[in-house]
This record gives sequence, C-alpha cells and structure tokens, in this order.
Amino acid sequence: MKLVTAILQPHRLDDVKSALESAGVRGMTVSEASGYGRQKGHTEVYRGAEYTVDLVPKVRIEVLVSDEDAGPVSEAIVGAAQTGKIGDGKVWTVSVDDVARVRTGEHGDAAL
Amino acid sequence: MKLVTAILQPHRLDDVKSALESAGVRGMTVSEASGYGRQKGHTEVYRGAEYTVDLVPKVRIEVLVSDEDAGPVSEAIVGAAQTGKIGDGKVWTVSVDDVARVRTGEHGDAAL
Amino acid sequence: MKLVTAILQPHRLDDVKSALESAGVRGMTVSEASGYGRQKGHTEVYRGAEYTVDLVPKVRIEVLVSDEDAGPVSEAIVGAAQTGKIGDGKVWTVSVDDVARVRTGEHGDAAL
Amino acid sequence: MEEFALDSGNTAWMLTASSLVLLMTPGLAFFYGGMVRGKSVLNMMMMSFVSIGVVGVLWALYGYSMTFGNDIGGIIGDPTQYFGLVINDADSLMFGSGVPALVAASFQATFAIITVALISGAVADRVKFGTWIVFAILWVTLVYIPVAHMVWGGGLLGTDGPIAAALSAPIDFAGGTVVHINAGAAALALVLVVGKRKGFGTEPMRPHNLPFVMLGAALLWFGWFGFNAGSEFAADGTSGRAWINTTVATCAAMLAWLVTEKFRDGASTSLGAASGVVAGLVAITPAAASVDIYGSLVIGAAAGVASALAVGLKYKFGYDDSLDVVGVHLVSGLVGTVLIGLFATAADGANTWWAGIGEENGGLEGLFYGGGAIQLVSQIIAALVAIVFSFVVTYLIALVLKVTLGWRVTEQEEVDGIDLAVHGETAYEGVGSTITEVR
Amino acid sequence: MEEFALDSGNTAWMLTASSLVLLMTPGLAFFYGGMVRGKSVLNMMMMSFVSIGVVGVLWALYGYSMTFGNDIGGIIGDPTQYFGLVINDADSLMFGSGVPALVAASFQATFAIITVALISGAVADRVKFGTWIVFAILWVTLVYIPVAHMVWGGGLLGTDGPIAAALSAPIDFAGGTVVHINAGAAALALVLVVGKRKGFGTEPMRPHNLPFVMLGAALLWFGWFGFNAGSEFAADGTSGRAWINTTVATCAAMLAWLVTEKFRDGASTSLGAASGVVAGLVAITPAAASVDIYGSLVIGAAAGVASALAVGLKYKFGYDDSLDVVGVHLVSGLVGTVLIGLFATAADGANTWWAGIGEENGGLEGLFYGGGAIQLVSQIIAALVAIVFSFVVTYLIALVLKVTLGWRVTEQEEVDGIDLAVHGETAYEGVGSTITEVR
Amino acid sequence: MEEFALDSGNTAWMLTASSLVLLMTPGLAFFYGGMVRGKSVLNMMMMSFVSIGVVGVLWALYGYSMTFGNDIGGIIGDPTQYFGLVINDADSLMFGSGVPALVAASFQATFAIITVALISGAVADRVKFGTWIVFAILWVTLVYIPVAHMVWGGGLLGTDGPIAAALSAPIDFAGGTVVHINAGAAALALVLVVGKRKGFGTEPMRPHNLPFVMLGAALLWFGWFGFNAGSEFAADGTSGRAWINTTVATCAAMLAWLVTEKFRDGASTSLGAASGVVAGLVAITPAAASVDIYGSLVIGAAAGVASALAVGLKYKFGYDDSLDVVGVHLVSGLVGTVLIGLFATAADGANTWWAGIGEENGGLEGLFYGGGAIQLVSQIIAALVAIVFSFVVTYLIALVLKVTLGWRVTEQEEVDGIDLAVHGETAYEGVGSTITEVR
Ligand SMILES: Nc1ncnc2c1ncn2[C@@H]1O[C@H](COP(=O)(O)OP(=O)(O)O)[C@@H](O)[C@H]1O
Ligand SMILES: Nc1ncnc2c1ncn2[C@@H]1O[C@H](COP(=O)(O)OP(=O)(O)O)[C@@H](O)[C@H]1O
Ligand SMILES: Nc1ncnc2c1ncn2[C@@H]1O[C@H](COP(=O)(O)OP(=O)(O)O)[C@@H](O)[C@H]1O
Repeated sequence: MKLVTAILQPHRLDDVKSALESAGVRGMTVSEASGYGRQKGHTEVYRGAEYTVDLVPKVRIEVLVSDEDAGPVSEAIVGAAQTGKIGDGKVWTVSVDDVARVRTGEHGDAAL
Repeated sequence: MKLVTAILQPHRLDDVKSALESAGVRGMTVSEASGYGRQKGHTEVYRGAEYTVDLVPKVRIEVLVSDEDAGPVSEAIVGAAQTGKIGDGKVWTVSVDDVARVRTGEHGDAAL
Repeated sequence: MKLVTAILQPHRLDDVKSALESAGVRGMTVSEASGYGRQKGHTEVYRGAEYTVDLVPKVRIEVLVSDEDAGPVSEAIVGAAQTGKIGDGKVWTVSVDDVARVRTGEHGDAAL
Repeated sequence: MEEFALDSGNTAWMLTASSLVLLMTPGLAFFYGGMVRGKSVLNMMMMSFVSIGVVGVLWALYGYSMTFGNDIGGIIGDPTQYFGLVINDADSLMFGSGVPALVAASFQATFAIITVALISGAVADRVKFGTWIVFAILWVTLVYIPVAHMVWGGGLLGTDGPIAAALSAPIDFAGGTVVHINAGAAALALVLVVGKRKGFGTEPMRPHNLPFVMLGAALLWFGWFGFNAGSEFAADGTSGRAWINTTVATCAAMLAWLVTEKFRDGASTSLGAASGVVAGLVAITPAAASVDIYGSLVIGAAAGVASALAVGLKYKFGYDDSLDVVGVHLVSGLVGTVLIGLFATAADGANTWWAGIGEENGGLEGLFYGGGAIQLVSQIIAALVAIVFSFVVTYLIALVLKVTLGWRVTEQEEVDGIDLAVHGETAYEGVGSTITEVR
Repeated sequence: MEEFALDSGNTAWMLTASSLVLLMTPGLAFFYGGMVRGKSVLNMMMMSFVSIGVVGVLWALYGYSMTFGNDIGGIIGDPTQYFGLVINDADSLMFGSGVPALVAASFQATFAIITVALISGAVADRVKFGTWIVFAILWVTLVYIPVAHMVWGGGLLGTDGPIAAALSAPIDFAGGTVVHINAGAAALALVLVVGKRKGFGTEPMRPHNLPFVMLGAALLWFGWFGFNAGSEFAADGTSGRAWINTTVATCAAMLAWLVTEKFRDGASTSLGAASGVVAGLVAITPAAASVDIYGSLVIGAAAGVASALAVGLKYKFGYDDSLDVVGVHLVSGLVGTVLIGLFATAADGANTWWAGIGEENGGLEGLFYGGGAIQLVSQIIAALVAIVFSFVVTYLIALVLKVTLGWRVTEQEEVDGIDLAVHGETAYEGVGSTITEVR
Repeated sequence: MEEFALDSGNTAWMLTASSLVLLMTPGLAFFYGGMVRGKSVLNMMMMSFVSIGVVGVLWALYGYSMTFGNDIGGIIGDPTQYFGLVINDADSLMFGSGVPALVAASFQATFAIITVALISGAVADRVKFGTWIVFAILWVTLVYIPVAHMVWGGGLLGTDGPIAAALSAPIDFAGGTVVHINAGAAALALVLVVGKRKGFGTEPMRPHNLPFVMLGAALLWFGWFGFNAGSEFAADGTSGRAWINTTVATCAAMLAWLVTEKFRDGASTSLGAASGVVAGLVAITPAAASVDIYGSLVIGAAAGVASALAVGLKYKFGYDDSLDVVGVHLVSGLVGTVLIGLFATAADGANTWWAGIGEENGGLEGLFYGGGAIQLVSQIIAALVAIVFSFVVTYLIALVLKVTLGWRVTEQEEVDGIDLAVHGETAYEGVGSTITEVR
C-alpha cells in the first residue's frame, strides 16, 4: 500500500475532493499547513514594525491507497489542484508497510 | 525503525496515550486533522444558506518505534481507540531510514 | 528521494529556516504539532480543578530532498535546532517513491 | 425667542444617549465583522470605523447645518447657518426640553455615522478602502442629509411637508425611514453596481466568529436605547415608552426569527437570535413612541418573520447583499414604518414630544386604534419617496465611483483576503511570522 | 393620590440604569460562554439570549403586574392590574422620586431577565433548548415573581410582612435575595434533577476563551452600577453610596479571590479575578445602600474568599453545577445578605429611599453598629425562606420537565458539541466547509 | 457654608460618567490585550484588572482625601480628612453643580485606576505580577495623587498655584497632564529600569487579536465621554462641548493616523485606526471644554500624526515601551496640553465650570484667539513640571523594586508565555489537556 501526501492551495480543496471521489477514493485526511518556497509571502506593518511573513497557508491531504491506485490518485490530485501559478504545491508517494482500520482491526487493502 | 501514524477520534486520545505508556512508548507527536470517509459530516445553516461540512475532526498521532515494536504499538493503538463506530480511523506503518534526537544528535534506536 | 521530517521547538523555526536556506533547500512545509515525551508539561488550575497538560507545543517541518541531500539536510536541521535542553525534538527520514510538482506536473528530483 | 432654560436631567439623558448611539457603530463593526470570513474581518470593521471618522468631521462642519438649518426647497437645510457647530441655544429647534443645541447636534451626529456604516455590510469582502471613504463622503452629503432633512429638518416628508398637509404627518420617531429604509435601499443600489463576491453562492462564506456577532448585537441593542429613547430629547414618560417598546419588540422579533428557523431549517441558531434582535430594533425604531405593548409585540414578531424569510432572497435573485442589509434593514424598516399605520396610538402618554413639534399633532391614531387608514397611507408614501430617492441617488454615486476610482479589489486579493490586500494586516496571530526590518 | 411631578434627572438615571442592567445579560452570556468549551459556547450564550426574549415579553404582559400589583396572600400580586403595562403614573408605587411608573417597570424587567439567565450556568453543555425555554417561562412565573413580590412587592418578606412586624424589615436593596440567593438555590435544585455532564470530573472542561470571561465580567460590573445604584430609583446621595460600595466591595472581592488562589494553587488567575468580581458584585447587591466603606470592604473580601473556596465543592459532593452558580451566587448572595446584619448603618446618608417605603424604617443598624442582633436574625430568616421556596418549587418544575419534555441531549450530541446538535452551528470558522445547497 | 441643593440631573450624569470611566479600564485591558501575543494576553489584562482592585480600595481609604483634602505644601492633601470617604456634601469642593461629594469622589476614583493601568502597556509580557501590584500601590500614592492634587486639588499647578499667579492657570480639563502626560512619563522611566523583552526588535511580536484591540478602542472611546464630558461635573452646555470635541478630535486623529500610515507604509491599518482613536482621545482630554470645533480638528489631527510617527521611535532608541504608552499618551498628551495655548477660547459657552473654581478666570484665550502667548507658556511649564516629577519619582520607585522584589520573570518563562508562568493559565482552549486531579 501507498500513502499519497499532497500540499496544496487551500482553495483547491473542494475540486481535489471531487476528483478523488470520481477516482473512487473513499477516504482521506486533511490538515492545515504553511508552505515556504518559490511563492512569495507578504509584508505586514504594525505600528511601524515591519513583519515579513514568508509562510503561506496550504492544506495537506493524505490518502492511503493500494499500490496500483497510487499513480492514478496522485495524477488525479495534480490534475484537480493545478492552477499553473507558483505555489500550487507538491504531491508525493511513500510505501506503507501496513494499514489497519481501527473500527474493525482489519489489515491491508481491506482497511482502506 | 518505523513510524506508526494513526488518525483517531479526538476523544480517544487520552486512552490511547495511556495504552502507549503501558506499551513502553516514551514519546509521540500529536496534531489536529480533519477526516473524510464513511462517517457522515453535518449540515449547518446560516441565514438560509445551507453548508454541508463533510470533514470531521480527528487527531493524528505519530510514534517512532523500533522495528520490533511497530506491530505491538499499532495493535495497542487500535485496541485503545476502538469504539466500533464508523469513523474510528486508521493506523499505518512506514519504514524510516534514520532518526535523530535533536538534543544530542544521537541516531538510530537510541534516538527514540 | 527522501522526506525529512522534523519535530522542533517552535522558537527555533527561524534559525532552522535560515540553516536550510544556506544548505540550498528551496522549499519546505511547516505545521503545528504537540509533543509528548521527556519534556514535562504543566499544570493549570481553573476554579479549583487541576488540569495536567502534558502536551507541549512543537512545530513540524517537512522537507523533500534528493537522496544525497537527505543526510546533510537532517544534520543542518539538528545543528540549527539544538539547544541542548530536553524537548528539542526529533528528525527522521523516509524514502519517497515519487514526487510531483502540481504546477507543472514534473516528477522526480525536478519536482523538488 | 424665549429664554433658554437648561434642564440638567434631560441633558444628562441626551449626553448618555449620544454616547450610547456612538457605541452602536463599533457594535455594528462586531456584528458585521463576526459574520464575514476571518480573512476579511478587519476590513469589515474598518468600514465602520472610518465612517465614524469621516462622518464625524463632516457633520460638525456642515452636516448638522445642512440637515437642521433653514429649509431650502424642502430638500436640504442651509449649510452655512451652523457651519462648524456655531449654534446658540436660543437659536435652535431643540429647545422644548431644555437640552443645549450642541448636545442635540451631537446626538444627531451619531445617527449620520451609523447610517453610513450600516450600508457597508452589503459590500463585504471586496471593495477598495479609498472608494469606500469617498462613497461615505458623497453618500452622507447627497443622500443621508437630504432624507434626514426631509423627515426631521422641516422638509417634504416632515410635519410641515405636503404629506402632512394633505393627509397626516408621517411618523418616524427615531429613524425607520431616515436610517433603516434609507440604508437598506442604498445597499440594494450599491450591490447592483458593485457586483458579487468571487465564489458567491458556491463557496462557503460562513461567519467566522459567532460570539462576535452576538457581542455586536448586544452592543447594538444597548446603544439602541439611546437611539430610540433618546429621540425624545428628554427623560420622561415618552422616553420610557420608547425604552420598553425597544425591549418588547426586540424580544418578540428574536423569538419570531428563532421559531421561523426552527420550522424552516430544523434548528434555532445564535445567528438567528442576533439577527432577530437587530430586525426587531429596526422595526420598532420609527414606532417606539407611538405604539403600546401589543403594537410592539406585533411589530417585533412581524419583523422577525419577515426578515428571517427575506435574507434568503439574495440567493434567489442573485444579488450579493453580503450581510443582508436589504433583508434586515429595508424589510424590517418597512415593516415598522407601515405597521405604525395600524397600531399608532396616543394612549397612555405615547404621544411624542418630537411629533408635537411644528404642529400640535404629528400623526393620527392607526387603523386598529380607530384612526382610519390615513396614517397608513402617509406612512407608505413617505417610505416610498425615501426608497426611490435613496436608491436612485445611491445608484448614481456608485456608478460614478465605478468608472472613476473603481470599486473592486482584484480577484486574487479577494482570495488571499482583503485584510491583507487593503490593510496589510491579518486579524489573528498565526504561525510563521518573521520580523526582518524595523523602522 | 397626589399629583405626579416628573423628575427628569431621576428619570434620566433610571433610563440609563435600565439600559445598563439589560446589557448585563449579554455580559453574562460572555462570562458563561467563555467558560465552557468551544463546542458549546453558542448554546451557553443562547440560554441567556432566549431568556431575554421570553422573560421580556412575559414581564410586559403579566410579570410586572403579578410582582407589583395588589398583594394576593402575601405571595403574588394581581396579574390583571397592570396587564400589558397599562399603568398610570398616579397609580404606582414608584412615585417618590418622580420617575414614570413605566420606567420603573422597565427597570424591573431587566432584573427578572437576568435572574433566569443566571441559572443557566449550572446546566451548561447538556440541556435541550426547548426544555430550557419552557423552564424559563415556568420558573419566572412560579419562582421569580413570587420571590420578588414577597420581598419588594408588598409580600411576606418585605416591609409590610410578618418578619418586619416581629423583628425588623429584612434589607434587600438590589436583589441579594430576589436575584442571587434565588438563582443559586434554583441552580442547585436544577442540577440535582438534570444530572452531570458526560465526563464530569474526568475529562478536561477548561474555559475555551478567558478573554471572553473577562469581557463578561467587565460588562457585568458596568451593568451592575445600574443594578445597584439604579435600585435607589433616583440620582442622589444614596445612589452615590450604592455606586461606590459596588466598586469597593468588588475590588476587595477580586483581591480576596486572587489571594485565596495564590495560597491554595500557587497562582492568581484571570478566571479568579473575573470570578472574584462577580462574587463581590453579588455580595454587595443587597447591602449597597446600607453599609459604609468598611462594611463594603469586609463584605467584598468575605465573599471573595467564601466563593473561591466554594467553587471546588461540586467535585467533592459530585453535583455538576457547571459554572458555579451555587458557589458564586448562592454563597456570595448569602454572605452579603447575612453580613448586612452586622454592618448595616444609616450613617452618612446611607439609608435607602427604597427601605423607607411603606414604613419610616426599613431596617435597623447592624450588630457592629450598635443595633443589636435583630437585623441579623431578620436577614437570616428571609434568606432561608427564599432558599427553601426557590429550591422546592424549582425542583418540582425540573422534575415535571424531566418526565415530560426531557432535559438532556444524547451523549453523542454532548460529545460532538451541543452547538451543532441543538443550533446546527459551530462558533468559529474552521477548515473544510463545503457549500452544497442554497435556499 | 451654604445649604447643599441636590441636582438630580447633574447627579444622574455623574453616576453615568463614573460608570463609563470605570468601564475604560477593562476596555484598556482589551486594547492592550489584543496587542500582545496570545501567550501573554491574560497577564496583560490582569495588570489592568488588578489595578482596579488595588487602586479602588486605596482611593476609598486615603486616596481621595490625599488628593482633595486640605492642601499640604502644594503637593498633597490631608489624607485623614476624608479617610474612608466620610465626606459631608456641605464640606466638599464639588458643590457648584449639586452633585453629592460621594459621587464626585467616585468619579475621581476611576481616574486614578485607569492612570495606573495605562502604564502597564509599557512593560507587557515580562514583569512579575506581585511586583506590579506593589508598584501600583506605590505609584498611585507617590505619583498619581501628588500630581492630581497639584493640578486639581489646590496644589502648585492649579488655579491657586504659582503659575496661575504669575501667568495664568494651566488648563487641564479632564486629565491631559494628570493622567496622560503623567502615565507616559512614568512609562518611560519604568521601561528604562525594567528593560527589554527577550527578542525585542528581532522576534515577531505582532498583535494576536486585532478585533480585541478595536473592541478596546471602542470601549475606551465610549467611556471617554464620561471622562471628558463628566469632568464638567454637570450636564450642561460645557459638557456638550466636551462631548462633541471628544468626537471630532478623535475622528480627526483616526483619519490623520490612517493617512500617515498610507504615506509611510502603503496601507492604512485597523491597528492604526484604533491607535488614532486613542491618540485623539488623549489629546483632546485637557482641551475638551476650551476649544471650538476647529481647535478640536487641529488638535486631533496633530495628535494622530505625531503619535503615528512617535510609535516607531522605540526601535530607534532601543527602549522597549511595548505598547507605546510614551508614543501615544505622553506625545498626544503633550500635543493637546500645548495646543490649548494656541486654541483656547471661551467663545460659545466653552468656558469650564471647573476652571472657574477658586478664581473667576481659570485660563486665558489662546494665541490664535487673541489671548497672546501667556497661556501657551503656562501650559508648557505645567507639563514640564509634571513630566519631571513623574519621571523622577517613578524611576526611583522602579529602581527600589528592581533591587528588592525584582521585576522580571525568567527568560524561559517569557518564552513559554507569561500567562502560564505567572497565572497558571492559557487564554484559549487547545488540544491535549488531560484532567488528572480534582480538588
Ligand atoms: N522541498 C520541499 N519539501 C516540502 N515541501 C515543499 C518543498 N518545496 C515546496 N514545498 C511545498 O510546496 C509549496 C509550493 O512550493 P513553491 O515552491 O512555492 O511553488 P511550486 O511548487 O509551484 O514551484 C510550498 O509552499 C511548500 O508547502
Ligand atoms: N484512504 C484513506 N486515506 C487516509 N485517511 C483515511 C482514508 N480513509 C479514511 N481515512 C481517515 O480515517 C477516518 C475514518 O474513516 P471512515 O471511513 O470515516 O471510518 P472507518 O475507518 O471506521 O471505516 C477518516 O475520517 C479519515 O481521517
Ligand atoms: N517516539 C516518538 N515518536 C514521535 N515523536 C516523538 C517521539 N519521542 C519524542 N517525540 C517528539 O519529540 C519531542 C521531544 O521529545 P522529548 O522526549 O520531550 O525530548 P528529547 O527528544 O530532547 O529527549 C516530543 O515533544 C515529541 O513531539
């Protein structure tokens, strides 16, 4: 099994979710993140003190998939999240030794 | 070494923590997450506009363990987190190349 | 490719960022986390009810790097984050099967 | 010109009332600010704050004079007469109750301020700050002041105007027409010109902080006692009546909104309670001194139901009145203004000191209280005139600003959050700021 | 029946005081709302808001009349006499100070409102909203109104009652018995019927927003000036005394709570400061016009220590009085009510206008001021009667509601958060909402 | 000694004004609390709250007496004369307007309280709570009371003092010198002794909650009506003038700050609006009853620009006046105090009741109003005396506390957050609390 992790622009979340549903993904986990990269941050000034905020808000998506789904799922994410502007984010895949569903204790692909 | 990651119901955190302590785990990292899966979300209405919130609050736990502890630790988590209701979450295990303890610069199992 | 993940003291973030820049890292992802380990938490009392908060605030950094950069990058993080006090955190490395840059669809080292 | 006899009690009340009404605009800033997304709360609040700044100054310079100075054509007052608030007490309308003219002028300042601020809710999240400031200047001058003069300053819609002559004086005790119908009609015109937020109707735009909305509603209610009971310009039985009506109608409206929601959506919400409070306050505003407890209850309940149903209309008709200035202020303002025609009564000391000005009788009993339909007709005519005037002039102002300064920030700025784009700030501390330079 | 002479100054103060006291209930909503978890803040606030809605309407209909109408059996007043607030000034108790009866009735409305809202803190996070509304209706009618009538409306515990005849008139200037002891005893009865929150004593239930708690405490204090100094129904030396006592006792209570915490827990907390403020305000309420600065200081300090110690008792005895209505309002209400018996003094203009009604002497000097123990005994008896009455009737109401409507939401709803379950809302914007349908 | 005739209207206003000013200190707690980081908001607020507690008690015991009792050496009043606020109306200064002496004393209490609290902004995030409490006690006694006595209580800087005799009486209507210059100079002395926060100028220390800052500014403004218009001790034309000036100058200052920011930083911020509001309020405080609308506009605008520029100085000079007590209160306090010398006028009823005490003439017309430069010189001298006195005495107090109790928490505690270290609390609910023990 694989874990596909993606760091994306927050406003693409809905489209990515739809794309994953179409791709047959039944579950995922979402969390907040901040990104640092080519995309520039911004400047804030508070009473004359200038702050450079170089972290930009991102969203992280994690999807556990079977080995054969890993490719299609990450393509689906890239397809749905792409705006072509700097800061669109990354998608990466890691091999997973084992997955368990807490509710049932099932293991392996059955747990996805 | 292995990294055991779990996505769980937030109100199970305390029990899981106790179970891990009993299992001899000395450290872990916790963060907030939102889950999407079989568990249904809910509907909110603000001045006649209906919102479907299909992400539900979850908690993520990450535990670095030695290879031999990976199985028992993930079993301990499943055992302590299980309520039997949909939405109980997932536990998965990934192989880790190396771990370092920042304080000392130690590597490997000694760093856990 | 590798994913270097670090759990650190929040107030070391700036120094680590600078160190990574010096090490040639062009991007990373940051998120909030809470840690549990040797570092003690604290006690809060609200109207006579005593709460033990044993999770301490941490920051998580994730950096995707090429295989050969993994070692130097994790050393750079350890070097910049170290205060020598309990609670400095962990850095670990995981092998990544594939990385894609969402903006361009590039894969592999080119996507970093 | 008689000797001015100061009444310290009435003056004490008017100083208090003025302070209370001034607090309403920051209250509004929270009511509105809590309702927008976290990335635009500061801009929302700033539209209220800067309205205080701009209108406060203009009012002191020419606003009061142009509203309450000698009538020019039934539309405005003489702007030079009291320019810079140089008014002698002996030379002022406000005498009846022994309140210094300067205090009355101060009280009125706060009305002009909040009326401008009310409109801002319609264009949340998307307009240039500079354009808003210019709009505030133009709107208070070309719309608020004329309407206030027409109703309260001796103009066309007042006790000396043609409606009063032909039928009966329209009753607007504390600003149902001047403030709420006016702001609501202007809001409608404005959103038609400014256009929708990016993502309106498709992206989630839920309130980011409902306790702030409730704080805003609470401060508005608190301040509204000054607004309504202060509009008597005295501390007497009539202001007492205005006070209790301001409470009873508001309670009824809150409950009515909650019940409407329960039936329609299955749950009574806190946003509904806060909204119901405001709807009730709006509706009772013109009527506060002219109805008894039963009239209050009906007006409040009707406003609660009407506005609860009206706030959904924007999705149907596709105009993005973001925070429902139309649905709450125009609709409930009309409910109150029209229902006076049914429920007005002078019984029980309810006749207003204000209405008694210029003529001994500033209105008739309502249809349900034996006065026939005349007052009802007066009320409707006055409301319609105000709506048309406000809508048309506002539309023109908005159009001119659209082609000159432009109204909208860029789409990207809307996505990133207008707080950052326009004010260079974010409302709440997050992770990851790094100080780099200090001047 | 003498001619009514309006006093604009006293009326100005009472309009202000009424507005201040009305603000207290939203203030309470923040005080309580900040103390609960983030998933139940809206419900907590809504229990206060809906109390305003329900009680505001009922008070105007029959509440005032049933409290201040002609006495029936020492327990209630005639509900028909002033039904719908049809009161002539010439036919009212409130004359002494030239304040219109309608204004006095308005002022009293705000007391009934907040007393109901106070109780809600005891049952945070877990009760059905509909049941709470029905409870509010029943409780204000069957408990608040009788107790208020007994103390202030000419009933058993007042200046014309048997205690006054046998000993001396119990002193309750602004509602130590009527409001705080009453609400506290009712809260105790209610939690015994409603039961504990899931996880009480084992799961963390810390305040989710302490600045909100402090905001609430600040608004309560501010409003309490209306509550206490307004209870004089005039702007004079006695209301000045009530004002300064309301400050001094509250300062002393805040400091006393902080010191108690420092000794017991090692740190003085902001929650302690806010709680101490409220405890001090509660304790000085009955005594505000009857004690000097030294009496104030002792009453405040005693209340601060007593309530700081009392709030822990719920864990010992296992009743889940979630936000310490018993520990703060019952305990500090008793402290203030009883200590009047030691510190009451008429020196320095401290005698109250209120207490002077109906008899020339509304109370005696306290034990430490040369008046002997009589007043102390009167105070204790009145407090006990109120406690028993309130506890018993509330217990019965609560039981009836338990077997009919039911009190509790489901356990799952408690876990998910009552805001979502009952109001279909969450207080703060988070990630991940998706709009799907718009009506 | 003449008979005291109560004026209920003036008393009503002063009860209201006192309540308004008391609310300012919690308002300040939010203004300051929103500006610090989330990990120190509670401590910031607690410094204000505990100032209320401590100063409230001391004022009632000896503070009022030591300020307004019989003059001792031009520096203080007799502390025993009104100890415990035992004052007869017939024996008090405050008579002119028929307000009970106790009410005037109450009003004054609120001034002493907020002046102490103002200073706390300078030492945000880093001082021991116990040391702050001791400082509050010493400072109010050794600095505030003498300065207030000198200016208002018949001392050196008042209408009977040497400046008044030699030139003209310095004008300080509502506390430009007593409150703002005094607090600002003290803040400067204090930060020099206490030292910088760890990370000052290198680590991000942005406001954690800007809506709280705006809430604070709003409550301050609202309360300031009591502060300024209440300083007339009557509800009359002069308090009306103070009211409108308090609005107009504040509006001008807000706009001026926003414009300054727009030019300098490219964006007008909400923090700037809130700061401008406070700067304007500070500047108009001494002048509120002595200038016309034009004077108000200039004073406000000047203060807005001056303070907007001044807040950056701390980075240049390297003193950590964390929340700009110097930049806002000292600078704008000076602007207002000095500009009186240019703009003071008695025209239009602007002469103050207060200034008329003790001599028939409490000041002269300003330079621009035909009175020559005398008043300007008086103003400057009085301000300088106050600055020197306040700075020197505060410096000594701070030094003594440094070597005895110590001022600073540990560096680690600063990093972890002072809320946790000092109060054992965190402001907002987070993840991961586990209840373990319950007492
Ligand atoms: N090497 C990296 N490791 C982890 N995350 C990265 C890395 N580089 C970029 N990211 C994440 O991807 C986001 C987008 O990267 P950025 O360089 O701004 O644009 P792009 O990917 O379009 O070139 C960043 O905000 C960060 O969250
Ligand atoms: N394929 C997946 N990849 C990542 N996380 C998942 C996946 N499926 C489920 N989850 C996580 O597990 C949680 C529980 O899943 P859900 O399908 O609701 O119930 P269950 O696991 O009991 O069948 C989800 O909320 C989500 O956080
Ligand atoms: N086994 C583990 N798995 C995952 N994270 C861990 C583990 N042990 C420690 N951590 C993380 O590292 C942080 C520091 O660990 P701690 O034991 O407190 O100090 P140190 O690493 O200096 O010995 C913890 O707060 C936690 O976030």
